[in-house]
Amino acid sequence: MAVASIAHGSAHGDGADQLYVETRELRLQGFLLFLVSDCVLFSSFIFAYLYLRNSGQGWPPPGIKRLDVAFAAWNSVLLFGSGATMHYALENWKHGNFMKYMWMLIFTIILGAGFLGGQAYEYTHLIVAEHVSWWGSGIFGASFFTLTGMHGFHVFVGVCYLTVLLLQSAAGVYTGQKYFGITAGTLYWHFVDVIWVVLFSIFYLI
Amino acid sequence: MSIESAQMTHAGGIAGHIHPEPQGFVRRYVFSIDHKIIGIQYIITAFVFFMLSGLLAETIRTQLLNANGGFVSPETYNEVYSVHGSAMVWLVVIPLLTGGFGNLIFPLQIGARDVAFPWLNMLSFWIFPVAGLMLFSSFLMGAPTAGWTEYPPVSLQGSAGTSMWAAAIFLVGVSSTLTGINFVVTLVKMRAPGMTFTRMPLFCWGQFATAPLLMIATTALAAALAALFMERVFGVPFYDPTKGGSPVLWQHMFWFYSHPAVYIMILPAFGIISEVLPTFARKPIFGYKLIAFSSMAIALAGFMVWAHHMFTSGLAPYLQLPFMILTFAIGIPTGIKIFSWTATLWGGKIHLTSAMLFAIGFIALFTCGGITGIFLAAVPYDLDVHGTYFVVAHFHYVLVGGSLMGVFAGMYYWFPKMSGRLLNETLGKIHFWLFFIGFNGTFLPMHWLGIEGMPRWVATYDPQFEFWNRFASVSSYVMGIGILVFFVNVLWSIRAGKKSGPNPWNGRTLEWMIPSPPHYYNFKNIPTVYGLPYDFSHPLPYTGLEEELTDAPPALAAGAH
Amino acid sequence: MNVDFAVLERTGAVAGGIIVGVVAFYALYKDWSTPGVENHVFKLMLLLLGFGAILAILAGINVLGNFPKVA
Amino acid sequence: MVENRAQSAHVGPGFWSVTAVLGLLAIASIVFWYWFPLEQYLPAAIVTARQVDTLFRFMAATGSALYIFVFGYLLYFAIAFRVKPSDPPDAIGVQVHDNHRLEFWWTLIPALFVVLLSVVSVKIWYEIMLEPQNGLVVQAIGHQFNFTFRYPQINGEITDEMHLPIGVPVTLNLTSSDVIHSFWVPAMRLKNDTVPGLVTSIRFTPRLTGRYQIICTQFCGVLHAQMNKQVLVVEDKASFDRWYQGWQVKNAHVSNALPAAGGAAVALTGGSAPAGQTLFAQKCSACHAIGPFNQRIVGPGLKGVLHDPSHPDLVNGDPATPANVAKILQTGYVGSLGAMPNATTNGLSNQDIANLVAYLDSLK
Repeated sequence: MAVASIAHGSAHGDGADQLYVETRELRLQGFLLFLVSDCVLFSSFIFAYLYLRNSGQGWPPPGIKRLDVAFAAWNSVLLFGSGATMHYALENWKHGNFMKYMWMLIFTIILGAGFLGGQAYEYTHLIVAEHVSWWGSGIFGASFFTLTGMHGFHVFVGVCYLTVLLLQSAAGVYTGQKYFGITAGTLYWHFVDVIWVVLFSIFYLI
Repeated sequence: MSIESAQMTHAGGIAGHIHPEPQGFVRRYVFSIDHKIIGIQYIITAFVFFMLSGLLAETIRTQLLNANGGFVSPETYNEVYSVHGSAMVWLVVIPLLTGGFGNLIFPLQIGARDVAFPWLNMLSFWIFPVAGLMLFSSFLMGAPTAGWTEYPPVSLQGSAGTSMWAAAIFLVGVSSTLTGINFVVTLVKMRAPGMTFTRMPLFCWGQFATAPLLMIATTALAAALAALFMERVFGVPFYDPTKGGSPVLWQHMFWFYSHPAVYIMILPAFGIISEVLPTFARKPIFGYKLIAFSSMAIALAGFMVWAHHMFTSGLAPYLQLPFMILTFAIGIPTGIKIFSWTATLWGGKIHLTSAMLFAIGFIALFTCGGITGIFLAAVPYDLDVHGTYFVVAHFHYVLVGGSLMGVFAGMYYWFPKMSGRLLNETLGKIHFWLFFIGFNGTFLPMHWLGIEGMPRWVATYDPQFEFWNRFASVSSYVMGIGILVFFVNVLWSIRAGKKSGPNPWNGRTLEWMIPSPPHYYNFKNIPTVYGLPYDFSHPLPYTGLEEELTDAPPALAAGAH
Repeated sequence: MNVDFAVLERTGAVAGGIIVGVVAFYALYKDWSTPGVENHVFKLMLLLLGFGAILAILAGINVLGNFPKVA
Repeated sequence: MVENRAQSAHVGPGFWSVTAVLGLLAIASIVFWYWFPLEQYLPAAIVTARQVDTLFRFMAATGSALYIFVFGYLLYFAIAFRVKPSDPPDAIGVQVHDNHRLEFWWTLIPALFVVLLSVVSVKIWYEIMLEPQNGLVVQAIGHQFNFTFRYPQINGEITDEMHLPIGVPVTLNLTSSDVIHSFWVPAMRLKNDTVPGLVTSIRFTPRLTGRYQIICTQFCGVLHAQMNKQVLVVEDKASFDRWYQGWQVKNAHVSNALPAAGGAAVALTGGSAPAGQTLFAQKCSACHAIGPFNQRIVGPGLKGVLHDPSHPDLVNGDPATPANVAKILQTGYVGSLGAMPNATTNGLSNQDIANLVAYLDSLK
């Protein structure tokens, strides 16, 4: 019961008034529903990719090499690791360990940025060395760059958001009772991670 | 859980939280965060688009007066019907029923002060007119020509407006998704104490079944549109078979949205009808629970039948049968609703007001559209009439005879809640009869035109079909005059209509318990609910409404500022 | 030269995967009985995260994604 | 409950006579749809067209019977139960919430009807799907804005009418050269889309001589409305044979390669397999997979086309040698399932052909 250990007294105490508690419920539910619809967006593109992949041209299509699994595995571990650090950032916040929270958040941002760097490296390699492009490489380029690019954009947004969280936390915007921004950031970051589990398996492992 | 959360609300929470009334014209009526104003904004904007796409419809019918056309060129004709279809679906019917009536009415009916995210609500509204203008401005650069479905590869050949179309519909989709999220949260979390799910008015059930569809299905369409846009603008191959893409992929992605979209367009109309019928028959709705649950069943099943639009598209034959049978099965909950509404009339004290006429007309026309829907679901028969005027007749019966009749019923019923005045009943009845007769004259002949061999999307046609096409065109003018009567009625009644008072129809749902138009805070005190609103022989199932129609100021809770 | 990089990447993937996997499943175990919607979602996410870590390990040791070289 | 039963015994003025009238009307409509001479308006040109008509009659009869009841009761209730001037202003209707017996029946009966309709539809669907496969194979290709037809043993394409002999099963393979069209003959009660990059087929047996309009029912471009000018002619065997031989003679010197492409044999030395692989992805992969022979997209899979002991010959009967593959690449080929464009249409230079052959040769 992590929550109980910091929320002393009733929900009315310490500035977490009834209005905040109820509004937080609404925002939480709204945010989860937003993630659901975002998930549908990814699912649609994943469906498109699998549909095109099975349309009889073989995979990878002629003229295109397999993706580099070793590098992707390493890069994925960076992102998965950032999921774990983010989880502990929220845990530490709930337990009131502010400095540990800040360090975990910083680790998360570094790992997320590292993943983006790895993806940039992979893109460059594909485009420069293997002449694979978004528009000129048939359904491979279309599905790979669209899906991973969309995911990369989500990671980028996440890194920006976590940086804002870091600054806000340093400025004392969040309190022991009112920290929905941190919860939402954690939910979003986990979501981005989990999408990558799916993308990693369908692009690199099958 | 839901009951607990409803009863949890007390003075310190959202229920007691009254925003200060916004000051100034812009904050009040333009960038308003009040759900009622936003609902009215949706309705006005959508009716403007309705007028524009109605003009496009009359252009279509005028072209088809003669077998070899001649009113506009084939290029223009193709643009006209494509924009007509897209605008009617995305800029008229969906915004009217969800953003419009949804925003305006259901927060009042569940006893809430506003929707869950008022700012988000404002955002979703303001995306909508922008997208609408984008869609209509595509005429300037060559509008899309491949119909509202825009099948590639022909849409890949279309002029620049097709990309604009994709962007515009994408934006409407974003607006719908945000609205859907907003409505689901509002309906789940913000019901008044005692307003359990099984005590919600049926209009709320209609919205509750629709909102998840808005949220989920629209996102799938967004993906399809984004891919089309990328293919057209950047040449990224998704659909072009010469580059390895698949044109059938678009059809899957498009119909995975667009079949649920059909239910987005009809479920809220079901809700409106289920409010109007008991009020004017002065008796409880027949089979409340069956109507509510069949809405949910239809919404759920709507995700599993999309391929029935693709029986001729080269779908694997073994896939056709499950889609056919599931589609037939949707007829069962729909039939239950129709029978229940008919039974609601039995033994009533029926007041044949304009709203009631439109509700009864809705049942008559929607049933016809539903039956032809069964025809189209049967694979062997669909292989005959798919892509013909039979399909055009079918979906106009469902969308115009169904959804739009529902919209008009709602307009006559809830106009007092928007303006404080009643619409003129005489003009309303003229509107109904012109519209009803004109509608049937326009779309009934299309059934046999299609069966005998007139395909869709044609600017010219075989001379043997000329008589019935002329008949349809002339009838469509009658329908158009009916709609003009409606617009005149609205414009006249806003200024000079009879004052309605809070409850002109003796309605029993919560929106009638407060003044017309309601205060910006809706309720002075959030009421407590004890039962269904449809028991006419019982006292009203609410407490806490005593001060609503008095001059007493609203009770401000501690949390208010 | 290239081969060295691949070995390095695979080693990193396996080592990192083990750490992340252990952390994810440990966190899942510790949080198992937390109440509330968001905590249920967190648990689901942790489960999938652990699954992802396992995938990364398997890819690192060439069990998954080990395709024959195409000419 | 007692109150309810009393009410249901007293169903309102004229209820049973209205029900009787509606029943008679419903029976009349069923009889009407049973006898309605559909074929007088639209001949049934193929065998299964009559089955589709049967399905239509069944749905129209039940649908209109249902509609008569719904609409009749709606009208009757709206009139019989309207509020009267003598009623007090606060008069309310009969306060009945539901009637489980009624609801049970009006759920069960539509459900049974759905089962029945499914059985009928599936049965007729099977009859359409199980038309014999071994008859005449014809190909229809959609273009903007006409169809062309290919027959076995007739060179080139026929661009005006499509002729079929009566009583002979036909397999019609449909494909498109540009966008999606749909091949519909109303008299056949049958259509299918012609999708570029796909071959779909419909099978049927003509049963009635005559000339029937062929109509495109999928929007295909600005002149879509004009794509209804061609006809399907069903005629007796003798007339068909005359027509068929006429085209054989007329097209004797037309090459099967779309536009005639000539030229000397391509020099195959210096072909680069990697370059060929890239070209294959751009030019060939829409119709050919790199897979075993039976992995068919439009044409067969081409993995090991030059090294496959079970298929020693190419599609035109020549032995599978690099030179003969190059020839097909140069001239194109027309098979029963689709047309492969020649080098000019496909934009292949001689060097490209050499590269492609080198690539195909490298697949083992």
